[in-house]
Amino acid sequence: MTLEAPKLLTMLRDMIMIREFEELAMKLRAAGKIYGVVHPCSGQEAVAVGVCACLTNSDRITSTHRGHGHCIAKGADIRRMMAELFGRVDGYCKGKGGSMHIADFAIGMLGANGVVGAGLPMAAGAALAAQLDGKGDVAVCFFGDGAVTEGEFHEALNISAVWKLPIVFVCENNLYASNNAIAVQHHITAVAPHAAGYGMPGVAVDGNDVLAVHQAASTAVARARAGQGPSLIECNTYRWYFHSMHDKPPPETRPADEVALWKSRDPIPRLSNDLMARGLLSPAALQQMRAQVERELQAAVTFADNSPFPGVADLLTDMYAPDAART
Amino acid sequence: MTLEAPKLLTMLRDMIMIREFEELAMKLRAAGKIYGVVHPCSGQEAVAVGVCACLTNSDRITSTHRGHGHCIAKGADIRRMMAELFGRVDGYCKGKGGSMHIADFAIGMLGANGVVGAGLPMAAGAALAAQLDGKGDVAVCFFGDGAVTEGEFHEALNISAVWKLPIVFVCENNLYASNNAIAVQHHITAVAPHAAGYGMPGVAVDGNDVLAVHQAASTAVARARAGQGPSLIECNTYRWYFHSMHDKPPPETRPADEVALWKSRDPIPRLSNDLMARGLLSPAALQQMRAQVERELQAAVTFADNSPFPGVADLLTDMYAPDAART
Amino acid sequence: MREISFAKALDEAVAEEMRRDAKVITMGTDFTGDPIKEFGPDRVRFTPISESVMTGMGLGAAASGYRPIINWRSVTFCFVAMDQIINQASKVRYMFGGQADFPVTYRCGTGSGMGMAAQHSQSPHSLWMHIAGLKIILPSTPADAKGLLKSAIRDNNPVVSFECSRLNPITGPVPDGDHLVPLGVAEVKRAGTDVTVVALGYYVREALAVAEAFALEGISIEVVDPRTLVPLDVDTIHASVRKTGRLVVVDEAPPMCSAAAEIAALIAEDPASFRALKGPVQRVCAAAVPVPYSPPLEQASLPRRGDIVAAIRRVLAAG
Amino acid sequence: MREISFAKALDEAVAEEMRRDAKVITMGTDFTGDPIKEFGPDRVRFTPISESVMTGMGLGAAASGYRPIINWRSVTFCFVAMDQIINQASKVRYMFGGQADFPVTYRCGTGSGMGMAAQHSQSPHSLWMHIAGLKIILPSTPADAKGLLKSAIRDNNPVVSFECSRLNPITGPVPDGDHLVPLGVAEVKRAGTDVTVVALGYYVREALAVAEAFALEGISIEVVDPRTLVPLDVDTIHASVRKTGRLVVVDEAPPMCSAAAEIAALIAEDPASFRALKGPVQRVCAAAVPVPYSPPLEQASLPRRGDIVAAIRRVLAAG
Ligand SMILES: Cc1ncc(C[n+]2csc(CCOP(=O)(O)OP(=O)(O)O)c2C)c(N)n1
Ligand SMILES: Cc1ncc(C[n+]2csc(CCOP(=O)(O)OP(=O)(O)O)c2C)c(N)n1
Ligand SMILES: [Mg+2]
Ligand SMILES: [Mg+2]
Repeated sequence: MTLEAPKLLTMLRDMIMIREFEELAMKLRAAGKIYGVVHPCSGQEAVAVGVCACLTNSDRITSTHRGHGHCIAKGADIRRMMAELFGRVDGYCKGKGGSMHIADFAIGMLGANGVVGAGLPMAAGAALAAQLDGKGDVAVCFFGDGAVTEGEFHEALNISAVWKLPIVFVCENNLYASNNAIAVQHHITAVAPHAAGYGMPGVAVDGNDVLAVHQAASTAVARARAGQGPSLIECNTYRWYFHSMHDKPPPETRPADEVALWKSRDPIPRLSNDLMARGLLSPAALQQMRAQVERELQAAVTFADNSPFPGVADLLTDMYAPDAART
Repeated sequence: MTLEAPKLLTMLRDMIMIREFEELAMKLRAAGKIYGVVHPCSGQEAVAVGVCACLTNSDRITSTHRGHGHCIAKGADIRRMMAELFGRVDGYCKGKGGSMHIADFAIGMLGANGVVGAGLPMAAGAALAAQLDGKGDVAVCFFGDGAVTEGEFHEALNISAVWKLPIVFVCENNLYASNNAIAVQHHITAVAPHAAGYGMPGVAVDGNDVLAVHQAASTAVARARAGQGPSLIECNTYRWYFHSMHDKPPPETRPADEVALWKSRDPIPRLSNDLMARGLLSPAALQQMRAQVERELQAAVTFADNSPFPGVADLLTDMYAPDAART
Repeated sequence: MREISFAKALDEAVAEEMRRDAKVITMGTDFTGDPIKEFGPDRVRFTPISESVMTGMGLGAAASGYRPIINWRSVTFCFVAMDQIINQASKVRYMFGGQADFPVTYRCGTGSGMGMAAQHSQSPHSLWMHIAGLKIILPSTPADAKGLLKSAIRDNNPVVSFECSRLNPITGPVPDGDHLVPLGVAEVKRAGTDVTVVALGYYVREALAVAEAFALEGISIEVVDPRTLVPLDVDTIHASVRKTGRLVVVDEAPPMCSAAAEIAALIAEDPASFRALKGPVQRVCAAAVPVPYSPPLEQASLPRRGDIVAAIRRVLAAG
Repeated sequence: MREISFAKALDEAVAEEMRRDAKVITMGTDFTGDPIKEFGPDRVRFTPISESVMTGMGLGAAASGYRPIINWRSVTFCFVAMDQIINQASKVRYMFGGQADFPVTYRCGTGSGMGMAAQHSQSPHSLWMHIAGLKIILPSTPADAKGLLKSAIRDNNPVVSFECSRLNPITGPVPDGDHLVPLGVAEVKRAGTDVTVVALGYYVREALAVAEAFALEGISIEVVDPRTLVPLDVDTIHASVRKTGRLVVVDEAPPMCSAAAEIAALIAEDPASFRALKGPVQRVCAAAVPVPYSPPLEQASLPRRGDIVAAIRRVLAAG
């Protein structure tokens, strides 16, 4: 599959944006501008971007606790994301959700989720809606290798296979679930083989190669759009940092050489070098792209900082949909 | 594997007992001696008997809503079973449990269960105990094809594989879950292939051939006893009657030729004819065996009938273990 | 007026709403009636035995423009789906800042009294009441069953419908046409002046029977049926207790942290209602045990008419 | 006496019981401290993220001679395991006629106040109280945490231990040696004569601070900490209210069908306690919303000292 240059540049820009957003979020969490817990996805950018590059706003995704990248790749406004992390009224959830519950329903991003595996059923529901709508839309759900050990993963795969739902299951296999290496969770550490039990295609791809991810996702999405049912894609990747942080980053517990190896497989230079080699990107253009990302992030912080905290009077709003009955 | 004649005759007798117990239970339910709901396992006797013939009293099993056969095959006292169905104090659960909650912990029967899939985690816990005990005991859990679509099935297979637990997962694939044919539940209607995702052996056997079941179970149990971990056995079988009955049997909804075909595969004559062909059983001995089963069942009914109903004063007993702390 | 059964009233509610709005779909491992005949397999979905994914799919489809009715059948089976209920359904609207509505209805059969033993005889509506974010209905008559379920399906929030299985065969008058009962409005099922009995589900009938008997003695019992548990029509309960000064609450669940506890607490904490009380309130609940199988024990575990009578006599004696 | 943190007290309880009895094992996706070092990987099991199977395995292993401690970590995660809790753990002993004991302890962190948002800020102990068959502890101090958890591990029944995360860093005196606190015994954390405040978990501290302030005004507040929610030490609560005639209940959960509702109902239905009441009881609970993320909203959703003070003033004013 050959992608047009503008698309490739957008993918590069999105990966850079995710990386820089996460670097900034960690700093802002340490600085006390963000509260609670932050799970950065640095290093895994190629999965979100490679997959979401196949989607439109009428396709829907669900995400995980490590969800900032999925939001950005799906096209969310980083200003409203940042305001949400700051707990402000202009955040996506008016400050009620925070990092683990960012969502933008208008662009088909049905939410991050603090419960491992919990997004899969919701994505299957969105896929059912897409099937009933019959317009060729699809649903995608992102989840980690850890989610495969929750029953909801299997229930979602099974019903999607039986009903031929237009859905793509995207596993971000980053070799760890919190501090547990993958062998604590799995006897067979590959996830793709589970697809066979449900009679759906299951492939593993290099999750740090955005073009490989995009290729696999395109095949699966096309299949789904054509009414041929679900697919499972296992993207092998790695998170650069800790599982999560509160006010300070916890110490690294994984082997140093493992971390170093995976950092050497950084998906961003991999794409940018490729684009340069193909003459689609110059060092100056990359420089400019990075500067633009930087400016946007600064603007997002300013936006968030200028947004007020919700007032106590808003404690009970948003609980129930106001109009009790449709006519 | 060659089984000794006494063992084969016991297996035949157990299958006949299960069949006759179920025929009687249906009558007694219709007559109002049994309450609530009864799920007969007639037709599936070979699975319970073939598997339990590999087990001792220190091996533990968990069962399903369709659990009478598992109880009998594990060696439960049919008098106390009948008394339980009658809701009497001499029943296994003093009348508190009924058909869906028969158990005999003394012989390693950890209970029938009214929730599809719920017995699997408990069996895995018994397997963990056996592993820690290190005496070569195993756990077996019986479940239906329907349970495979519950997440607990997968969680139990996964943790058993990761921990190499001494457990055998026995699926009674009877092609239906309540009134739904198997294709409503599964895209791939075979269950054994799921084993591959967990790196454990998964085999399918003719579940109406008690010797085939016994053979497969022996291999799996030996493997578990030797510390080599879990196995999955799919036994293809069929229930002769309805899913469940209250005061009267519901109408048959399955195709008549399908029912007839499976009835022609009755596991009981299959074994008895085989034994006769091998000169291990005479028609007279079979007659005698059937008469003995009949007498035992009549005695069980008498026992149950003579047992009193629990008194209202017993409403709160058995709630909590009396000794709050061990020393 | 037509007399139809509670079960048929519920079936009619679903069928009418499916006719009215093509976005209404329904999912479950089985259905009463034969909805697939009228509405086809796209909108009436037989599911695998996977309540957790079913429950979450309800939310996902609701957020994507549909109005799913998820039928758990027995309430027993929804406990495998509690993550989707407690962590998701009850929280999604609020925690996403009201970005989307989730018009999904969860239906389940509840209750005991039919020899179904511990797991299949549960009445856990109080659990759900504690979880902020779900609406809850618990009808006691065919008319309420139909009218409340129709309102639930039209409501733009997750609503849980608890449908007492013992009521299924019971018949009663149901108005013709588009019969709706609004959520959040209690009904005084019998007016009275001496004692307020707030009864839930199946026990509304029992309370009415007891009230009838007391009437012969010249004692006037008011029977209040909340019908909706969330939002609870607190005003109607307060008004009744302020009038009678005596309160008995009857429910099929164990007492601890129950709807009956809540109603007692509401009265005990409200100055006007508290002042009106002539004596202690009384709860008539199930025994705090898993429901036993054996009929004599099962009956003993349930609130009996005699228990209601005794509680009423106690509140009458107290002042 | 040694001063140790609440978190360390809990770790000590587990370690001491594991030392004491080789049948005690523990399972979870992670552990505080480093128990695997002392007890080895056979008895300290890192699990996959499969709370449902973990929870059921606790029952299976318990019925087979072990005493498992299942650590769900956050209470959020156990909702995927509710079938094993509600349909199995709470019912297995009774429905099997007492054939077997199930000595299993389920531990979880609860509570809000740390910017963790709706899913990770829950205090759902009241749900479990409603389910007949589980014992439940909810300690408020390091000493109680240690003593109750040790008793829970030795108990031959399923016990759920709710451990308020905000208390983890808080230190307090803990007796040396084999310190046990019996299940089912409340503690009067501060004696008083004018108002009874029954407070739970984190809010025991808050109630004590408020009581201290009232003492300066010459108003004497009695603070009762139930410590065990099932079995609940009803006698101690009744005795206190019969003495003071005034009751305020403080809890971190929403009010509806809560422990606070239960305690209010207990008082409202008991003739002697009811007669002793000088005015309505008051509940000080969390707002009935999923806990919001933004700090000002999160704080507003929780009971605050000012709310406790106001409730005490209301009950004082009433009589
Ligand atoms: C049901 C449930 N159990 C436990 C947790 C705690 N938890 C949060 S993230 C996580 C690890 C998830 O691993 P994985 O799915 O591989 O995603 P990753 O963090 O690697 O992106 C765990 C155990 C949870 N959120 N939900
Ligand atoms: C969690 C759950 N969902 C639904 C049910 C209702 N139910 C009881 S048995 C049954 C069918 C089970 O099918 P299968 O596992 O194949 O066992 P079989 O009845 O065929 O022996 C269903 C749906 C249940 N008991 N538990
Ligand atoms: Mg991972
Ligand atoms: Mg079946």
